[in-house]
Amino acid sequence: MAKMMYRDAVLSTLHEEMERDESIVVLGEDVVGGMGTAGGPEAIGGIWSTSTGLFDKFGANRVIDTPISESAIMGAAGGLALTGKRPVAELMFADFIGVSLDQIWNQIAKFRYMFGGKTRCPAVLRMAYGAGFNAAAQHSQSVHHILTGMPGLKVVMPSTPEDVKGLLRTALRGDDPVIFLEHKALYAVEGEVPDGDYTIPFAHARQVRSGEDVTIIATGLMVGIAEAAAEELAEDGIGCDVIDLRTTSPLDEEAILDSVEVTGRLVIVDEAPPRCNLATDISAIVAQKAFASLRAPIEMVTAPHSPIPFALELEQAYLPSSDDVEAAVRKTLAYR
Amino acid sequence: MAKMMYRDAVLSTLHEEMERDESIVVLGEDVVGGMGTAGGPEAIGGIWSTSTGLFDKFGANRVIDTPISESAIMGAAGGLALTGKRPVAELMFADFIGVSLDQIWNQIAKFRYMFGGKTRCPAVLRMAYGAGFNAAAQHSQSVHHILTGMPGLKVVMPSTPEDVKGLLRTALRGDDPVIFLEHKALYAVEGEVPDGDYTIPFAHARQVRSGEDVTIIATGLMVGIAEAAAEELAEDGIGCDVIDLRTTSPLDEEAILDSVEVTGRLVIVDEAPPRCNLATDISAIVAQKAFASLRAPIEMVTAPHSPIPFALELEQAYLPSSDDVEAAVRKTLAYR
Amino acid sequence: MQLSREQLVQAFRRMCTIRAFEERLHDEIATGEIAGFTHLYCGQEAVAVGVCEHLDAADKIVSTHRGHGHCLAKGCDVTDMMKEIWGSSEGLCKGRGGSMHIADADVGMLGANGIVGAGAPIAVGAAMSLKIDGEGKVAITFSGDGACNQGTTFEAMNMAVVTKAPCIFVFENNHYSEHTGFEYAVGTSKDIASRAEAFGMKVWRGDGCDFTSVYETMREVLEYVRAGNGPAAVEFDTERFYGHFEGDPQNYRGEGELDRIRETRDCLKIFRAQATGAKLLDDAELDAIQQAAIDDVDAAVQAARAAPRPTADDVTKDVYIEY
Amino acid sequence: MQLSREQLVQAFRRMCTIRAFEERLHDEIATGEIAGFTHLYCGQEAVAVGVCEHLDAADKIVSTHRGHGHCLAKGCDVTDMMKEIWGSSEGLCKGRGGSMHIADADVGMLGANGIVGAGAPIAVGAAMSLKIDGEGKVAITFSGDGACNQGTTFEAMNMAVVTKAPCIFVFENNHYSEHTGFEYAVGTSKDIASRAEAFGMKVWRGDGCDFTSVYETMREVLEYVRAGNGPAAVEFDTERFYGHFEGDPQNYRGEGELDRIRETRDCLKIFRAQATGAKLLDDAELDAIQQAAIDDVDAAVQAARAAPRPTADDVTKDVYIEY
Ligand SMILES: Cc1ncc(C[n+]2csc(CCOP(=O)(O)OP(=O)(O)O)c2C)c(N)n1
Ligand SMILES: Cc1ncc(C[n+]2csc(CCOP(=O)(O)OP(=O)(O)O)c2C)c(N)n1
Ligand SMILES: [Mg+2]
Ligand SMILES: [Mg+2]
Repeated sequence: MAKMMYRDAVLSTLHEEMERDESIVVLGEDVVGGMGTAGGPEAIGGIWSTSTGLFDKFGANRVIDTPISESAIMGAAGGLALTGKRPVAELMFADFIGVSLDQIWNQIAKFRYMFGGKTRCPAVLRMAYGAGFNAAAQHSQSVHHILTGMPGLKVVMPSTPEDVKGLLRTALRGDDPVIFLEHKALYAVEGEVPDGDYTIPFAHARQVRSGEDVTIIATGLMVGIAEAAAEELAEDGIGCDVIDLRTTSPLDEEAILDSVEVTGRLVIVDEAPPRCNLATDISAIVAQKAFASLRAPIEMVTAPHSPIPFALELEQAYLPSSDDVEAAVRKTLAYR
Repeated sequence: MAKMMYRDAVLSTLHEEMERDESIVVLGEDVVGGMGTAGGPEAIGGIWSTSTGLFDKFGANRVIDTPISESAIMGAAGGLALTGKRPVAELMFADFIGVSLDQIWNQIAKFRYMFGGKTRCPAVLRMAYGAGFNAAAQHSQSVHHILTGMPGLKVVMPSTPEDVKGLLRTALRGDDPVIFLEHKALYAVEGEVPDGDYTIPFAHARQVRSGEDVTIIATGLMVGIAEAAAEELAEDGIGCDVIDLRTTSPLDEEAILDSVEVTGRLVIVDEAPPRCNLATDISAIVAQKAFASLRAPIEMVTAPHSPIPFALELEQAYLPSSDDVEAAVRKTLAYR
Repeated sequence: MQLSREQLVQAFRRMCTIRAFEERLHDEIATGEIAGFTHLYCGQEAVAVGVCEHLDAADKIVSTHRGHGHCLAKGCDVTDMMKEIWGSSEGLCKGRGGSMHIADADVGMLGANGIVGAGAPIAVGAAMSLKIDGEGKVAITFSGDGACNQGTTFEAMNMAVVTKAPCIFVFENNHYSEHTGFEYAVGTSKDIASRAEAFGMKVWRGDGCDFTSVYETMREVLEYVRAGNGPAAVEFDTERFYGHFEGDPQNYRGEGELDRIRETRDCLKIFRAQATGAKLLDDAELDAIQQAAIDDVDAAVQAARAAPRPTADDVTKDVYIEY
Repeated sequence: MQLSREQLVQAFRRMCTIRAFEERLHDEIATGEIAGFTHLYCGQEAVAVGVCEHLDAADKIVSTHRGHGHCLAKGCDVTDMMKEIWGSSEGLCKGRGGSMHIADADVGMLGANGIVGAGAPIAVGAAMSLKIDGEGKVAITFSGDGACNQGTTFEAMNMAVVTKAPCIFVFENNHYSEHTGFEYAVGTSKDIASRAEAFGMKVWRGDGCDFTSVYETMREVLEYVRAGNGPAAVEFDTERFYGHFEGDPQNYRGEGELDRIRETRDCLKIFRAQATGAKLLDDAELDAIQQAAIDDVDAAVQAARAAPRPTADDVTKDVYIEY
């Protein structure tokens, strides 16, 4: 066991896996940093410090700094993956799927299917997502729901350094395209990370906390919010079963349904706006498959149906809070 | 009343509204057709015949044929709308949001909000969507769920020529950005269209057929599928309340909740793949707001979690059918 | 013509196969037997073949919506392709891809593509991969004159230059993108190669209706790129004999335009004139090759008609390797 | 320098306001009072002012993530901007936009933009609009050397050429995109203007640290575009005095590079030398202008600090006009 920041869990896993597997190639904007400057390569790493030292260790062929051309970055990842490499392509902000979605959605996600199952496309697309930095409407978004809806992609949302390492290893050793969503507000969070070469399989949710009164489902930054609410509620003797999905596609339906079978009450926390998001998705699965267990309306705690505002007070009001979760839990418990 | 094809309802509305309102500008690939050729402008219209004659009538300033540059088309729509025009920009296939999403999602949808409410952006973005033409994985998709989830956009999905006209007029006379989704497989469908300058407000669902046993909710091409199933079921004395949402954002929640309150049973039909789609969205709203009325699990009839296949048999199996809807209705009715 | 007799026969044979394939599809589509959108490559055969005759399976190509010619030139099996277009479960892509998504990684064919401009970035990635492998292999992306206006194409060119990827951008300028003329859509420069040049790439130009021009141009281009000089671009002037897709009435064409290009710009006729003029092959030999191609295609059609159909369970297969 | 005294005073004043605004933000951000990402325009003032001094409110501009200079030059109110950056509900965008999304349509400022390369297509649309209006107005888009690699920028240039839109593409080449050198990211051509030229546009080049050079170059460009000749492009060589965003340690810079550019490439110093050299303005006058700008900015900061804060209900306002 070692203490490690979430961002360092990304970085150290990349170092280890690139050493282990020659076919891994990293590309993205400023993943080297300093190219074409007096300072030279690695003068300064990417803005998230999740690729520091890779260029020096693995060289220009395997660590490729790119111009600001996200479509070409994602497309190149597709081309690398189709030809036997394992690209790890970085979108500096998940919001930039706006300028590169075609390559992710219409190309990478579909190659194997369209091509009759003859190809594999093991591209890992890392992207920093989420609010909390007052980075406003174009640098703060959650995109997991958009990508979860796209067949052919796997979507991973680690909430702890331990999960980052275990899930990133699984992503890098699998043969399907993976969207790896790193929450900006978690990068500096520290946590214990087991030693050794462990992996965490996809579609294995993590029980963050157990309880028999209400099920709370969350991902990424929202896991901590849910946990905080659960702690608060525990003081009133309310037991929350908090589940961190870890991956949204594939999904650990069993963990969700099993928990709801016990609690009969469900709160889903989603950082995305309310329409067609992951909260509605989970809600629908439960309303179909665990209907008989449900004892109260399914509550969803989400961002509002608005773009993400800049000002401190506004962003704070925008983001789901543990108070919101607490209120939702109390609401579902009050229902008879 | 006149009989008219769905595609002609689009075309005639554009002709009428452009005459009425000088600020309307049409742009897109081949919306004129024949530019830079011996045949000359309008030698041949766009592939959907939804802009024929506009160039001849309104000229090159207001009917702008563009290169194959969807980001620039959508971006130009944004720039036109910010400067007092009412652009009607066409994406030939809705699948091309892949190469233009940023301008739709991060720009057009957010201008008003980010700019503090001082601007308006009345851009109407028309796009042909949906399967049924064996056009395979990149030319057949439904994208309404993706766009419905994006705050700032309104999303319209007409299912009849009458609704095309009424809803397109509303779109063109409103001041917000509108995604206008035209189903390819409906273009040649004929229907009665009222005379006169009627409009259909957004968030006013249409009751396609009334019934008290099960609520069926659908949009676009799926409305006909739902209707066919309802007719079949009527023969067995099963009454289906079939609701065509017409717009998915804003949404006529009241119509949905009112119907479910009566029927207690709900089937939602969605042409999109199952995760984070409109079916899950409606399901979640009902599971939260009409929980007490629900007498059975909410059934969803959707495409499978796969890209859209090419072959006749595969596409047929891929698309929700009236048999699927019928089975879902019977399933929900069988539940006690 | 500096090719051996054997090479010439093979090139002509391939061009004839493409021509026969497309002509036959033109007829079959008219009868309604084939579903979906089909874009025929007739008229442009010299480009695909003149490029791909230089390649082996380790070199990669990425194609477009008008991809049959590239596929056949790169070595995709005629019958498997025909089965795919027919939507059979025995098709090259099990009936899931269809005309716009034919691919065969085994022969280095990384896919036709329904999204205009999407191929170029993929080819750059493939080229990065080949650069790592260090064996002098190249990735080639074909783009139309319309595709050259898509942002992805530009990004890809710059990215290839910056990363010195062994990528070749082959532009097939057939003067039309759908129903719009190249004269309109490609700015006032009307010059695709110059755009590529502005990214700092070395560029070539050639006559895409003349196999020799394509082949000899590509010899230089490939020498340059295989030597590790980074990417390059080539613009070939060529002609599209049929409509944008099947069903297009083509009333944007000038009077007699189609007759004229069929008469004076047919790559098969030009090849024949050169080969017979130089006394390398005679008309009878060429006729026999042409007939053999037609026969092959006919056999492929018969096979496709008889081939098994996919079933509903096939829909959800191969979405993931494991899920 | 062929401007009137009044014009010179106004131009210097605007440059000084931008400088003072950014210098002040640099200090304030260090104290942690300002949230979000802030990209300072210091060093590039001559570009924004040299361009915008030719414009009136009916001309439109579209800006970038580094937008304060363009906003101020186009006439956005200093105090309203400062309030916006502070996140006040009285800010120019009610605290919803922040540094990267400042806009004021009333003065023809169509928005800073957080997405690199997104501005160019929007400007083309605005230019189409102005072309319809037919009053000789223009739309100008500012892009960095990094943004010139984004596909949208290329698409926009071609689209402007094809539609003959009165759009001007102003490229501010400050040699860096984030931490990457222009020498690396802009291919081997290292020449942005030539790329624009390859689309068939007329292009100009100028010294972006020399107000006179910018102003006189833009006079020609605007004459050309306002006359209905279609779009144009200009590349200005310029310098960024601070890091990419506040917090950037800038260790990609060469030794003494910052000192050198501050010394020899400071547009305020260059302007001063020219104005005093030509005896158009003296040092005392210039000092007074500079001080007045600093005072104005100080007043704006005081106002921003005291300005009201938004509340939770404001979050969902202005998403739609009606819903
Ligand atoms: C992104 C995108 N935009 C538009 C289309 C529709 N479309 C298909 S082919 C085509 C024209 C392409 O022209 P060109 O690149 O010259 O190729 P050609 O058809 O001449 O071979 C268009 C507009 C598409 N498939 N993808
Ligand atoms: C689409 C997109 N990609 C990447 C970024 C992150 N980013 C913000 S500014 C910037 C560098 C821009 O460089 P340049 O265009 O030269 O402008 P400068 O910062 O020098 O003013 C990058 C990579 C972004 N905001 N948007
Ligand atoms: Mg063409
Ligand atoms: Mg720069």
